[in-house]
Amino acid sequence: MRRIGVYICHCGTNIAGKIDVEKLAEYARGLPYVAVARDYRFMCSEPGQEQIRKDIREHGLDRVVVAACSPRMHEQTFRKVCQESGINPYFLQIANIREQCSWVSEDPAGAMHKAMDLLRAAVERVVRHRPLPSQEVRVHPDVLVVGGGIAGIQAALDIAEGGHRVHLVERLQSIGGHMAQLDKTFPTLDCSACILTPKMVAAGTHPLITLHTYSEVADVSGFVGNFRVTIRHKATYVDHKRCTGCGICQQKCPKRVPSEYEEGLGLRKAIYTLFPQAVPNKPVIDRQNCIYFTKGRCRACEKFCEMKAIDFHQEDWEEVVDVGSIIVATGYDLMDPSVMELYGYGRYPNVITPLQFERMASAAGPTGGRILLKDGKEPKDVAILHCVGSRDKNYHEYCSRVCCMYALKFAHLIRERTSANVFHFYMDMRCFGKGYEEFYERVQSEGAILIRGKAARITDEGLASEEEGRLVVHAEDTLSGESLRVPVDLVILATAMEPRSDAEDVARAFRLGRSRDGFFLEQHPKLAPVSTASAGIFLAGTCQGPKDIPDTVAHASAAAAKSLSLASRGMVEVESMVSEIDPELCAGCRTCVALCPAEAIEYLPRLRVSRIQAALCQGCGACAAACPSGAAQLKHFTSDQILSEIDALMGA
Amino acid sequence: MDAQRNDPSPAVEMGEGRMMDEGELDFGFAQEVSAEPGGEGIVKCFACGSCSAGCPVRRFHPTFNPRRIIRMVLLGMRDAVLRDPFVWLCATCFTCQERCPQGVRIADLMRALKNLALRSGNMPEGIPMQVNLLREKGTLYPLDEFDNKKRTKAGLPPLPGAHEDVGVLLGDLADLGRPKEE
Amino acid sequence: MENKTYALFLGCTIPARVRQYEQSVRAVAQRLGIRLVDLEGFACCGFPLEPVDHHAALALGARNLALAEEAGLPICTLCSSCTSALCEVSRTLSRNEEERERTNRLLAKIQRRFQSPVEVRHFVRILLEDMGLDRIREACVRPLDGIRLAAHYGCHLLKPTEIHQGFDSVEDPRVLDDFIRSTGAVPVDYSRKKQCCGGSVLMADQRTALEIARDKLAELRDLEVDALVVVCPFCGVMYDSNQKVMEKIFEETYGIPVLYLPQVLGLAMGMEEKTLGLKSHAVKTKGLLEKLQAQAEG
Amino acid sequence: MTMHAALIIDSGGGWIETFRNLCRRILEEGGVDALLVPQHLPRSPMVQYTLVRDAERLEGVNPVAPVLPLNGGTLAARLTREDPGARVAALLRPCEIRAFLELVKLHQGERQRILLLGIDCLGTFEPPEFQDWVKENSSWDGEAFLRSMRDSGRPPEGAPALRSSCQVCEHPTPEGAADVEVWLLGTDPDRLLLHSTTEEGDRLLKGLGLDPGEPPKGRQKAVTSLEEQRREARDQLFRDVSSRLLPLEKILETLSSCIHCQNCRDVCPICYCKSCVFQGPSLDHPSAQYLRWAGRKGAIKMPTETLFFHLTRMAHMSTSCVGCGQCSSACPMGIPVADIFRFVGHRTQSLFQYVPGRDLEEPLPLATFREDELSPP
Repeated sequence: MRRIGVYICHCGTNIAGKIDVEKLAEYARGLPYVAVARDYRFMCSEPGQEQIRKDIREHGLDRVVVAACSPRMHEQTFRKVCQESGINPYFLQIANIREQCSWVSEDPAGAMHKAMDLLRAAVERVVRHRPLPSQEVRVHPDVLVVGGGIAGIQAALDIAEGGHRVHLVERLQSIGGHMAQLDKTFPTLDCSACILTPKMVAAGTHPLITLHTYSEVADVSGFVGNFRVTIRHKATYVDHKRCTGCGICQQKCPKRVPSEYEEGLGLRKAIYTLFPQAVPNKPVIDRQNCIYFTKGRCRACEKFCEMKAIDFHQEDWEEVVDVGSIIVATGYDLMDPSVMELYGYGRYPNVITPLQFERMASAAGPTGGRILLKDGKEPKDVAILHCVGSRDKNYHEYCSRVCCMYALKFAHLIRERTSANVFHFYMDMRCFGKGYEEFYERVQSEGAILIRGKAARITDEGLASEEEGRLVVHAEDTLSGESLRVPVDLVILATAMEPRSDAEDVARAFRLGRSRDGFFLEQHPKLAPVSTASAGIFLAGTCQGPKDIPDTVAHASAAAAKSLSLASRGMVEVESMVSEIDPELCAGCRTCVALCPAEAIEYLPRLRVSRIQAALCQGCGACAAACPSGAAQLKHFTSDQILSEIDALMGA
Repeated sequence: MDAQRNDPSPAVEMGEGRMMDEGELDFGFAQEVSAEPGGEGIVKCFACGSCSAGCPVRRFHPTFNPRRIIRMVLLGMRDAVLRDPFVWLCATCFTCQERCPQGVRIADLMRALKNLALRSGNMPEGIPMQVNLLREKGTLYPLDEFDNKKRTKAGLPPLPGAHEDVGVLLGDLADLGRPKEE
Repeated sequence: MENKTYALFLGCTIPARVRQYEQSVRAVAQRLGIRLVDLEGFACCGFPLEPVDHHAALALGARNLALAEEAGLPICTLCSSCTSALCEVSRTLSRNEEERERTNRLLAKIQRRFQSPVEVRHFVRILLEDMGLDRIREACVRPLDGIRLAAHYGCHLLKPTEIHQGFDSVEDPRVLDDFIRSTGAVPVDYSRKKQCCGGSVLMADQRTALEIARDKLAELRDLEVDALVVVCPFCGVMYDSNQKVMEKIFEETYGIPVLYLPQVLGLAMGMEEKTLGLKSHAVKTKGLLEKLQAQAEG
Repeated sequence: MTMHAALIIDSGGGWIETFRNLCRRILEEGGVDALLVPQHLPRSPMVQYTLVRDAERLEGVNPVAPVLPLNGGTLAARLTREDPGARVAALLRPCEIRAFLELVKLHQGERQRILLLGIDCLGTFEPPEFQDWVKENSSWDGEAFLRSMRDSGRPPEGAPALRSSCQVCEHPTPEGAADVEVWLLGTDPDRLLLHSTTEEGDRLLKGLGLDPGEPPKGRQKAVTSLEEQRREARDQLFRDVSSRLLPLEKILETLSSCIHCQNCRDVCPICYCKSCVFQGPSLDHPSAQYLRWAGRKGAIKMPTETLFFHLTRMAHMSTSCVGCGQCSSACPMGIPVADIFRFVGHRTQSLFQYVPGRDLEEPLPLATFREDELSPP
């Protein structure tokens, strides 16, 4: 004979405001097997928990039903209470009478009725609960970090400093990411390279960090604590073990193409490093442009390389590494503003993107840090358009968070280096970080002209001869109500940060969710901002949403802390609610094998049945749903448990 | 020849420093407008002004300003919006609507405001005549025998002068001859 | 797609006031093998009723769509406002069940019913999509070499974008310039190319409407164009019939003939002035025709 | 893919006799150790599958008797689940082959372990009706049925109607899924025509010393025309099912006569479970539960889970349903189970553009994932 204790939570007025909790407790006392039923203001509080412990002891309860909030909130809390009192933690059932009842019901009588149904179903179900063991598996101490921008570098360094090996995978031939392209950083105006390069070097030389540059993750299998990752190394056509990075090959290569790193403003060779401070500072050959690969001739690099490091026969190769956790730090793309035809990007040469401006402003960039127009002259007037593609339902609804600040930084740099007027066309000035408002005031005092209104369009239609060849920004200054046409020489579009174009594929590979804006979805927007729905996989930086550098670094360190805490504990509790297959019933059809996302099901040809490897099973239940004979069952969600719950819900 | 200008009424001349009394405002007005077809998006406006900046009427008319009209609706200035001729100034050119970052269907919204204004009797003089023509003939330019003769001369087929069934369709339209009493 | 048959939707203004447009459309269509059928019963498209009562306007538009649907024909429009009004009605009624039912209750009074979306395209779009610029170029046997023409796109040929399904770019339209180029004439780029004619404001505020129209004419006069090319009777009336009025009010002269695109095409196809109704314009086209003649001879 | 048509001229003993001889030669000279083939049982008009190893035991072979007491796809699966240790061949109808291929995909059989002879199917009768008909017509002869179907598209005068499932079957030919096809449609009635579609088939026919010949000209047309006719009948049936049987209030009525005997499941070739969930205890409710239900509704139909049973079975097998109609034939209550399942199966299969039994390379809809699945076409 079961002895069930039923505990009904008031949750302040959250539940008790709609449902008569005392009457509900009274109802519970009339249900089969119920030995005790109580209501209490806050069941999750220590006195509430203590009441359950006491009842288990004194009344010999062997099952507990808590009618309260969603099991997402406190299922773990009450399982622990059960365990501490000597009964199996899975002898608990939560009836969600808050999110699914009091909060969503308008009519108190209806809510009461529903609460009674839910409670009765929970009682019927808990009777059929079976004890499940707690299981732990070893956590592989190494960590994979995907993406070598500032987020990936920071996370890798934190983990390596914590004493664990890190595999840092970067798609390009050098780590550094977007930050390596920036000139100065707001609001302190540190030189981006000056603060980033030491970190890049530290990551490149750390004995516990293995850099996998010019590489991509080809496959991920396994689960928290035990991931197996296949890394595909793209052919560089340069033997990096022999290469000393002397640079002679780059000097001798005759082929010049627009440089991606310089955002098309400068040229690079067909054999090239990304930039002089690249880590590792070894070149790769760009097959699409190399004269040898396209025409079968040249080989200048090979001829001049004293180390004999050029290897045109190199092929892509794969490497498998085992890790305990993964940090995804794949960053963002800058939106291509040419789709917004009204701003003329691509049509007017002096309409540029922020990264183009950064390269122009950089002393190491193609103009040596001088702000110049396409014809080499200095601009007299510059317009910066805020919110290009951000806060715009036609493109991205969200605020990109960094544009206001870098726009102000641009104004500062322009005022510092030229005598140009700088016009900001903004809708709201969002300067919310530490020292940001102060920076805004500083740039205002430096003479930036602030126009509160979104630019309606940019034309090249000068009205007078002195406007010939200039650009005209049309906007309303909404604060004065005046319509403006502002002739300028250079327009910088503060374009939106958007999810990487391959975010969909990355999400699938790592089993990540994506939010409506397309960025990777964190487990909880406030309380679990680096965790994901996949245990052991964490997010760092702008792949989760637009961030500035300080926020990115903080986010990355948080992700590193998550990986470190897994690694340092060395063990992780794995799901007890796993599936199992009854070999007596299994017909060996292997439908479940094909469906299992965790690859946890193996087929045993001799016995002609399939078997679930409990350590790999994530408890998703796909096998149980697909198995027609019911041979596969998900523990704690077995057919008899669910059907009895439904029966009780439907029954009077 | 003289071209008539509909100058703004005092209600629109908010002017600097004029104090609006809360009692003059109807805070349900925005909801009422957003219930009209086309008015749905109005509450999303964040007043960036890209509508006004591109508006061709705004360039030539002293007070017409779509951003400000939206603000007036959101603020509940019902009488000022519905009694003034300015809602009729929108050219329905869709320039603003195409560019609005918030997806406010500004041209449709102006259409909805015209519908509302008309219900309280505010409309240009020509409207009742147009409605009557459509009700009686189904076309704004009914063809008579003389017209069809000219058409024939130009090598064009003659066309019917009226479409009676249109009147049946428009039977529910209020008689616009006299403004409704408030 | 080629040589389809269309129900020709003339709207209110064209048959009474802009016959030259209709003449040139029929002539060009015939030359190119586009069949245009006159459906008995097409009345007003509903656009003029939009400011009065949205639902009544829908019903009026739907009445025309129902007629075309019964005849099993797609619609060819000549007026940009008719185009956007009918497209909008078709789109609204096929997506919005409530409006469809409300409208069909009204239509039931005249034994009609809107059932499914009806294809509505402006004649220009049909020319581009069914014929293609290459076919047009081939048909232009008397190229308009050296003639400088400015395209006026107007508003409703392209906007709102969602009902025109990406016909041409709103912010950087090209289609009319492409047509002009295909006749051998020079399409003139100018800053107010996308500016509205102001016609819709005429009833509410004549002065503002004329100021909007004048703005464009003044620029075109300075650019010394030979003619302005339009595809909508509203725009045509605004720039042609009202040009003299504007000259008086603003005390300046423009002298810019206003041609409908099919007239330009017809000229390049070697058609007669009479066929194209070129003598029915308020601003005389004589100068232009003489220039054309001179070009041909010299 | 090989295309090998071979002709055997009728020796005068009739088509069936020629076929019996062929079976004998297959066992004696074709390198085949055992042949699964339908035969008249001694002292019974009924035709049943026999597994023959001795070539002398073929006297009752009749592949054209219009009756299908059970779907042989299950038998083929049973013979190939493990290595049978001998070379096995089977003569199957198209719906049986398709069922077998579904079972192969479900790993209940192995295609390489069997040589398939597929025969055109002109339709079958309900077994009891077939039995009665044969009893009444002592001179009955399978060839008369064949001739009548070929000539008029209808069974001979006095014969029962084809089973509903056969009337709407748009797959009357093996469609390349067998190794050797036995053609009946569009062929000369005095000739037995074999057509090989695989190398295995080629080997068999070559081994028997059969020479390749020209495929008959009228075949394609006859097949297309029959398929077209069947598709029309099928669409008519679907219209009928969707209006008469399937609406929510009507399906309850349609299934209300079900006595939960589960015969339909037993004969279903796709129902491959070792033990059905409906045989387990999970749907045995406490006695008091029945009374509570009856109390709430006033009265309940017993047994209770009949609708749930059918819906569950539909969920499990409708993507693989080949429409063989065995379920209807097996229902003691005359419920048109197959008509309903065929209709639902057609809908679920179209959703995944899946045709059960068409191709072993096509994965089962449930066992795979396509990004565009379930998005409207």
